[in-house]
Amino acid sequence: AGGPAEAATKTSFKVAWTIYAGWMPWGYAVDQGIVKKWADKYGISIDMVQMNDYIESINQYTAGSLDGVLAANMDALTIPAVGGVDTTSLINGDFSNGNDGILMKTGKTVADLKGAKVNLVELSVSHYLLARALESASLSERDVKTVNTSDADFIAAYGTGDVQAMVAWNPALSDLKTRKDANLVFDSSKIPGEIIDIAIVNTATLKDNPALGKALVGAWFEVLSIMQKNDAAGIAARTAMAKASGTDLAGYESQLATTRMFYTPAEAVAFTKSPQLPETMKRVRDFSFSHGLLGNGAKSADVVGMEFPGGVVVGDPKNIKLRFDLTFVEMAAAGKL
Amino acid sequence: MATLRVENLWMEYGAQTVLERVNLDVADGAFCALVGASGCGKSTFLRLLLSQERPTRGTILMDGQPLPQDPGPDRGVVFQRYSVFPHLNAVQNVALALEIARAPGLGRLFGKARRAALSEAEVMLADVGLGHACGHYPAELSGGMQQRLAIAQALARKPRILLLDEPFGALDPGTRTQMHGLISRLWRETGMTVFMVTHDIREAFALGTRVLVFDKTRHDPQAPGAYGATITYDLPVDRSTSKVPSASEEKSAP
Amino acid sequence: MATLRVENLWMEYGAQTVLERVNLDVADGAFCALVGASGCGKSTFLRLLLSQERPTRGTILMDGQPLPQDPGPDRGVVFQRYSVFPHLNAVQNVALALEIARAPGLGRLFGKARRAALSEAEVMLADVGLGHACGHYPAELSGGMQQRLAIAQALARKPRILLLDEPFGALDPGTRTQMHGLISRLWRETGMTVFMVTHDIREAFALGTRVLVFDKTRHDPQAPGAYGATITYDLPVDRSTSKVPSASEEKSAP
Amino acid sequence: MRRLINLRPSRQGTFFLGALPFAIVLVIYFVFSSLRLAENPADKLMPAFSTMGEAIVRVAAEPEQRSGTIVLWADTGASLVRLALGLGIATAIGLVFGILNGLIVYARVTLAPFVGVLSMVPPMALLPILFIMLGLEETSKVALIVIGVAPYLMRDLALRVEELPGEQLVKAQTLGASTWVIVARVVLPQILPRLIDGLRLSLGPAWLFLIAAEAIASTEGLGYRIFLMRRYMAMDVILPYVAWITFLAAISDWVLVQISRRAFGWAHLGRGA
Amino acid sequence: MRRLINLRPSRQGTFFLGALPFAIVLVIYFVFSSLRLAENPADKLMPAFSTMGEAIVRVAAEPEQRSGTIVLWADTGASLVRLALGLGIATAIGLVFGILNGLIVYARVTLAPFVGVLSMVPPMALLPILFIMLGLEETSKVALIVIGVAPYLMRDLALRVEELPGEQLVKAQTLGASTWVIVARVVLPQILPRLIDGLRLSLGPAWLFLIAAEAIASTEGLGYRIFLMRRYMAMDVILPYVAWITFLAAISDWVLVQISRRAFGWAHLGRGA
Ligand SMILES: Nc1ncnc2c1ncn2[C@@H]1O[C@H](COP(=O)(O)OP(=O)(O)OP(=O)(O)O)[C@@H](O)[C@H]1O
Ligand SMILES: Nc1ncnc2c1ncn2[C@@H]1O[C@H](COP(=O)(O)OP(=O)(O)OP(=O)(O)O)[C@@H](O)[C@H]1O
Ligand SMILES: [Mg+2]
Ligand SMILES: [Mg+2]
Repeated sequence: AGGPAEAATKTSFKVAWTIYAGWMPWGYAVDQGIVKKWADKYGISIDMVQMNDYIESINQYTAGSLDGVLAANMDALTIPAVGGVDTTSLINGDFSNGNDGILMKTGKTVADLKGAKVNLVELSVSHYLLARALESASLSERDVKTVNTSDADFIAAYGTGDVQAMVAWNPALSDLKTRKDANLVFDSSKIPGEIIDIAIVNTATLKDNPALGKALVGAWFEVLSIMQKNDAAGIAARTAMAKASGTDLAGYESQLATTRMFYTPAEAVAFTKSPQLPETMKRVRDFSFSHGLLGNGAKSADVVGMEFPGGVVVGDPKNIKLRFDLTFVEMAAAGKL
Repeated sequence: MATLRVENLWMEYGAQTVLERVNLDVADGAFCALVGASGCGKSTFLRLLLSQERPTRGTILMDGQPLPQDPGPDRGVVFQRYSVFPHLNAVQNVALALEIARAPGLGRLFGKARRAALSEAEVMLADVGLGHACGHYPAELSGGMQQRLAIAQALARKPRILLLDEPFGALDPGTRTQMHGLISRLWRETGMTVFMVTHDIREAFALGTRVLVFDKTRHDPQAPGAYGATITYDLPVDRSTSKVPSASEEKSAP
Repeated sequence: MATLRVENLWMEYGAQTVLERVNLDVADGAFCALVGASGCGKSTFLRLLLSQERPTRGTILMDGQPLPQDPGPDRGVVFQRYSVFPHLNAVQNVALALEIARAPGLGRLFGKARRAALSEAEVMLADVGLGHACGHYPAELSGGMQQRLAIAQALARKPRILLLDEPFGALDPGTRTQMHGLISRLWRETGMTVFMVTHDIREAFALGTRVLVFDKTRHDPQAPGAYGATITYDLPVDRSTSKVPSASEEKSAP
Repeated sequence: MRRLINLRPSRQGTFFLGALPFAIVLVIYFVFSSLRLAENPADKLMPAFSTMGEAIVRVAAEPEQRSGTIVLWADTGASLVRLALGLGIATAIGLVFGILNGLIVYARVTLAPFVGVLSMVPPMALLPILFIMLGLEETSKVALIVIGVAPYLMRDLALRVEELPGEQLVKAQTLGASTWVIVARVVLPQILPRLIDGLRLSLGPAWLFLIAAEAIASTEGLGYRIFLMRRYMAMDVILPYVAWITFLAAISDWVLVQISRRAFGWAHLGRGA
Repeated sequence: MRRLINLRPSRQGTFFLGALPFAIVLVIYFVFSSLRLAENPADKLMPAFSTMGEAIVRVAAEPEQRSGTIVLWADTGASLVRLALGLGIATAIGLVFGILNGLIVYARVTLAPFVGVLSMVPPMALLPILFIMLGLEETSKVALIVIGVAPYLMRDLALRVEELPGEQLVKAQTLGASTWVIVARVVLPQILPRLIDGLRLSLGPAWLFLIAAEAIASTEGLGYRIFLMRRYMAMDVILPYVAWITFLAAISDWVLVQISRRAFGWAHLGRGA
């Protein structure tokens, strides 16, 4: 398959997106021809494919059949970067600010999790959230029993007597919160900025084809500027996104409320430049290492290097595989796209 | 052991009439030999006597009562094919008949009773000349051997009426004579009523007390299926004066 | 149309010896009738002549050459069972033989050629008395009708050697006489070499130019499978002086 | 007393008895649904029939704003095309290799162990590799159906070919038939009815694989919609979709039976014939 | 020239030909894996055999830090128990209803349409209802296997029972057999070999459903591990796991064949016998 390996200059690219509150603008951008408009502007074509299975989209990217994909920061590190695919985070789109949460049926606080069985998607950002929650109550993962549960079945699973606690994300989370037997004991708003949704592309492809970066970033911020407004166009955009994600406007807006979107390039730049980002990624990396996610043979947490704006490097500087790059967002901020 | 009365029997398969206006009265202990052209409906007639199929018209009375609607142990049968059970070896096939007779609930005997049934079955197999093939499965037997096995199995249950569909067609003259002797003996001993389809007229007259000839009386060359066969001749055999050579004489014919 | 020579033939199934030391020389155009007790190995012998199975020892020569390793159109056969194709009706079954002969590549004729084959097949079916059953599938035919269909099918290909395994066993005397006539005529016309297994000694002598009797010469009562059968008698039939009644006379016997 | 095995119900009896289990299931659903809804009117798991009715009208009669298509028909069309392609290819493969493996010993010893092992590989576990080899578009969805169904058809048909009486093959040879003619005129026509039986038994698995493939990468299709709705547990849409899929599969099954009856009458001429 | 259908390879030939396709697949994998690794040594998709070897040692020989168990054996044990239970129950159901539907017309007209439709329902789509009824633990996993496999076994066995020559059933009745005795002594023993064939064809689907069930909520099992490893595309573990599952299934298949040969010798006495 014509993967990014044979990079060089090419004119058609394939980027996958999956259904998630913070990523619905991409679908709208495709439907409205905004992606095509920007691609045409730079003389390329971009095929934005929708996939249902989030993990499969990242695997496809890692295997080389996609040029870019939307991912959570932790998954960008543990799958493509660890898999030797030099990856650039093009856009820090948003972070989860309550989109992920821990629910308990009887307990009221994180401390009540001690000894409980927790249903969650193991080795995902939910797992990370759980680890951070336990940490905040001076507990460790040994104090709970995790049960791997498919995200498609959160709601059905919670309805059974076998679930005591669950880590879930939206849209299931907001649905579950309305249940009488669901107490939210912790959510991602307690660790703001740690669960980040990013658009990643293959570094070599991007280097050889800066047009791809320009077109994606340009399209993204154009959609955001439309949907952000409360005028007719904005409401229409949000309604369309709601429909595409299988809910209605109110439902979608409640999901957006717990998603901290960076609506302008400036906000994204500020977040990416802040010294908190390397710290966050270090934490994520340590969590990943302790769970064997940096490759089963990894000797230390430092095997994979990550580069941040301003030349900050975390991990092995000779093996940098994940780069937070601001070139294109800064161009957008400067209105140069 | 049972009388049989057939009244105005018709059998049709769709548009094809196979049997028509068949009337018959058979006394207790008769030995009826059925002969007739191939495809004229002899096997069909046996299937009707067996309650395997239902006549389109007419009635069959057994001992004055309408025939039971199901086949049962009162009427034993040896079919032209598929008469033995492929998953049981020869002795098990015969013993099955004894097991069902003695344990109608489970259909299975255990321990001493089972061993007794098996050794009785071996004796019956020896009677039909299969003493050496007790352990063989039907697939390992020749055509004639399968047919003899089927006969042993049907006789094991000592039915009141025995229906035989060309039972000796695949046997060599020696074995056939032996089987004639066996059937005659058992018929005399048990007094059962026998219906036997055969193509061997000699055999029909040698064994039967009555020979029933099936044939069509009407024929429409344009529609060969329009008319059915019926019993055209019903010949009583007076054994003392019969001029037909008896089956055992046949052996020395050539 | 072909000579056949069998030299010191043995056939064993595992520990069971079925045939042993069979030697035979058959002239071109002979009509061999094979008789012998049920289960003695007659069908097995035909399977060997057909190349369906390989002898454990010994050789078979056809026209002086080793028998081809595969069955072929030089040797036609009518088996005891499974001889016709259940998915073709009677006329299609016979026409198939013609179609394969005339279009060996596709095995299928079209248009006029196909219609010609079908009407030839109908004539052949009429020859065996199945003219009215052309459109019937084998499952709709009686046992004897299936057997006649198989004969028509085998003859359609005009083989040099014809192997018949109890072909007339399931036929009524009338039809049987007709079939005897048919086979005799075709045998004389084509000059083919015929091997026919039969249990009817009369039939063997009436049709055959030679009667081969299969039997065991040695017997071990402890191990019935230890010894096989062989050809114990090889009787030439001199038709002019034969005292056995001919097949057509038999009809009027009773 | 008559034996159970000899009893035959009347025409009406047949219809009534056949409808009975369906009626029972509907009643059970209605009872449990009512109980749950009495407790929690917003219960999503077992929506009332009326709620489902509304959902059906929404997906089956009202065009979607965005694309202007009617969701249910668009989904159905997309899924049926994939299914037909997948089953068609699987049938062709199954037929060719089934006959080959059943008839020709050399083919059997070469392919049968491999096909046997292949049929044991859980296809879902290899989906990533499949998507990478065949792309994210239609090809890989069709391929998953083929991979899921073909080995079964192949093995089943091979078993059936092996069951043909050896006498038939010998007989055909004595009529002068080459291997090819035997295949075309003896083997193929006799296993076609069985192929239809095999296809009928494969319809369930085929839908399963289709749904699995659509759940991973797709933008329309019945499986896609079910998967999308599962996130919200919108059973008012899911259940009618499941019923619709079941109906489509049952109709296909019925059509196959009719084809078999019409085209292969000889195979239905009665037991053991 | 001899006909293809009459040719039989030698013993060695059989072995060599059977091994050939496997060897070809291994070589193809090796070539593509090497190509990918030459480009990106950390490639996750097609790890080198050596990498997989290390992964195997890690999961099969070294206890896991967190739980102290050896992952592969714990997973295998858990999965096999579920599989055995699921297949056992499905077999029992399939046998009882297969015989019932095949033999007794009243049962057939009542149940066959329902079972036919039931077998078309995509089980995955009804998982939520299954959970609520049976909970998240073992019961629902076993139930999914049963739901996935039993309808097939049932329909397949019913077809086979219907294929028994009618003469046999009549013959048994003339020996005085009641319906029950016919089942026990004529029908059951004759369809047991076919049950084994059906089970063999069900092994693939059974594993499929097991893996699907384990993906939903579990803490161990081969399917659980595969899905967990998919979270970070650890193909070096997934591929050996898939190979292991395939091996286990192939072994079960072989065992079933042996059982059939030993216990039902009569069914293997040659074609059409
Ligand atoms: N199930 C069926 N459907 C249609 N026709 C049938 C069926 N069974 C038998 N027949 C027809 O009924 C007629 C009589 O068949 P039957 O088997 O009773 O003949 P038969 O006298 O036993 O012949 P044979 O001596 O050759 O065995 C035949 O013409 C046959 O084609
Ligand atoms: N495949 C086989 N395996 C084992 N034994 C067999 C096999 N085929 C035939 N036999 C045995 O070989 C012997 C001869 O069988 P064959 O069918 O040749 O007899 P036959 O002379 O044709 O008998 P009939 O006149 O009854 O048809 C029988 O004892 C039979 O049990
Ligand atoms: Mg008959
Ligand atoms: Mg024979």
